[in-house]
Amino acid sequence: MGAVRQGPCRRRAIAMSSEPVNQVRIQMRSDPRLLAGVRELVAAVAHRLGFDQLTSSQIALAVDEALANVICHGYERCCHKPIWISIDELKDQPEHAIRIVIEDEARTVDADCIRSRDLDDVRPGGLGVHIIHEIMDTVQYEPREPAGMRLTLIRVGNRRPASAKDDPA
Amino acid sequence: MGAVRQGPCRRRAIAMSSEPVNQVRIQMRSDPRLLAGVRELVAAVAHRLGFDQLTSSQIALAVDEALANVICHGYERCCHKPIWISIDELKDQPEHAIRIVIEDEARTVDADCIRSRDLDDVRPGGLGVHIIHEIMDTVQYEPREPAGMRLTLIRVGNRRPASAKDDPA
Amino acid sequence: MSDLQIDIERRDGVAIVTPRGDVDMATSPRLRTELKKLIAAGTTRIVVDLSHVPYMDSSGVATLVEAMKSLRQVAGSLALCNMNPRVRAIFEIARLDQYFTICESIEEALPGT
Amino acid sequence: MSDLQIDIERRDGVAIVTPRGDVDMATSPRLRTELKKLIAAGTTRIVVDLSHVPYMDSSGVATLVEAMKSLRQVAGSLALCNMNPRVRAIFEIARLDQYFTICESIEEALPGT
Ligand SMILES: Nc1ncnc2c1ncn2[C@@H]1O[C@H](COP(=O)(O)OP(=O)(O)O)[C@@H](O)[C@H]1O
Ligand SMILES: Nc1ncnc2c1ncn2[C@@H]1O[C@H](COP(=O)(O)OP(=O)(O)O)[C@@H](O)[C@H]1O
Repeated sequence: MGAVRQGPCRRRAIAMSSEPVNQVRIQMRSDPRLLAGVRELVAAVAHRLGFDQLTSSQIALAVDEALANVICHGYERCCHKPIWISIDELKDQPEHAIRIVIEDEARTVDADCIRSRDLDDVRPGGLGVHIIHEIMDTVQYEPREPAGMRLTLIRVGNRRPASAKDDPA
Repeated sequence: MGAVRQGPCRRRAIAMSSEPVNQVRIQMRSDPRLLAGVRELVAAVAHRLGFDQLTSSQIALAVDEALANVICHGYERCCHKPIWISIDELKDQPEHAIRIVIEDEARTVDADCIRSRDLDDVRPGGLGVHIIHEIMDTVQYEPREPAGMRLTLIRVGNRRPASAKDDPA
Repeated sequence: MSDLQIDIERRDGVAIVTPRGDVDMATSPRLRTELKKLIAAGTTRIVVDLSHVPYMDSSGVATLVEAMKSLRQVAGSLALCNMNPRVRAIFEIARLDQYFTICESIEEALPGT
Repeated sequence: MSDLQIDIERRDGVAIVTPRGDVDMATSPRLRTELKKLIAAGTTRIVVDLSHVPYMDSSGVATLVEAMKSLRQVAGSLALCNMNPRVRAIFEIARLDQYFTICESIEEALPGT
């Protein structure tokens, strides 16, 4: 858990701009059947930090999608690998703010390879990364020492700015 | 997490009689507002291990009572202290079995001091330890190195033997 | 979820108290405050409608035992209704299902209260 | 909770599929199997009643997109009804609320299906 201090610069910038108040850390196996329990916990903690019910369940959805991606793409559906999740409150923000860091020991991929597809081409799959970006204000993938990936998710306040940024309509 | 191997004999006997398959570990602050999230996670994991809904929520209740006691009696309601919870599946049992270990860094108390009161004297409080014993098959308090207490809870199968043992009726 | 809302309604001299949310160590102090306020204000007949309480732990039970004891001292009464099976189980485990008046519905709780 | 029950009922040539539980990565394969079986057996009109689905993630959405695509190929149809706000939100985030026929109730879904 000292890993938090070892991240490269981009992540450190976030950590230092807003001192986290540690809430909960979880270590889980990469088993899809554990997702229900983890998202219930995430939703309950987010709600306790001040997010409304709908926003809390959306934050839980973003975490669920990120964990599903680690299991599916990182660990290639192997059920026995470790995933670490830490949930913190960021205190010096204008509104209530939550930071969730998800770490794995899976293969390290280039963060640019993890991206959303064109939604106009309606087909099954390829929605997870889009959903994560829609819900969270900060979404940052980076390599983790000694192996794997670290994903940092931050959400501030209940209201998300209108998500028209990539929507010409 | 190496602490599991450092426990005294009584606990090691349990661990060795039934090799655990590790599911989830949680580190939380001693904040009552985190209890809701943790018990949702415990109930979901228990259910996924094969316990029915009612039994799963009772196991979550036993964990909730044990955590409330750590916060209340161990840490005297201080909200910032660490509590560790690990949830494992015990594989070589006749039925599905769950083991939950709760550890704290609070004061070390004699396990004999942690006991249920006479329920015939109806008054507020003093029910937590009784509830934990009614729900779980094994309830074992012991000192933890370097500080605090470790509580091991085991439940095997959905059906509990009739709890008439201390009830003459 | 961890917050608790409490609605209070009066019907025929009975206070119907409706908590909404889990009643646990974090939230039972709120229920305790509301019940104490009612009793301090002279209310002697209370029905607690538990239909919106998905979960209760021993701190919730302790809160209800305390209110029941205060009400008995003034020859008052407290009835519980609409418990879900999870909540009912804790009263059975605590062997308090005989101590409390437990009803299926508010209507059933009202006349005998 | 992580298990998913799926009920299937037929009404006027329409299959009403009612999953009960969270539809996520662990459980969506079950829904996928049931929908594929129905479509393989020649069903062309399906209504999925989501009133007992508290939670759905993108694997559930993908399952429904796949079924919708298969049905369109045979000039069939798929309607979704009784979504709770949490489930509806994911269809909006995925910009699929226009792609699917989303109805308030089974009755509303049936004639136009
Ligand atoms: N944790 C991860 N590790 C490696 N690759 C990932 C991870 N998460 C996402 N990706 C990559 O990003 C792509 C888009 O992911 P997503 O939008 O969730 O859709 P899907 O999982 O259905 O493919 C994936 O296909 C994968 O190549
Ligand atoms: N984790 C703990 N650490 C220290 N003492 C404890 C702990 N858990 C229980 N106890 C002791 O056991 C007694 C009975 O606990 P319980 O049945 O939960 O009732 P209550 O918490 O309402 O007193 C407590 O009053 C306390 O003295």
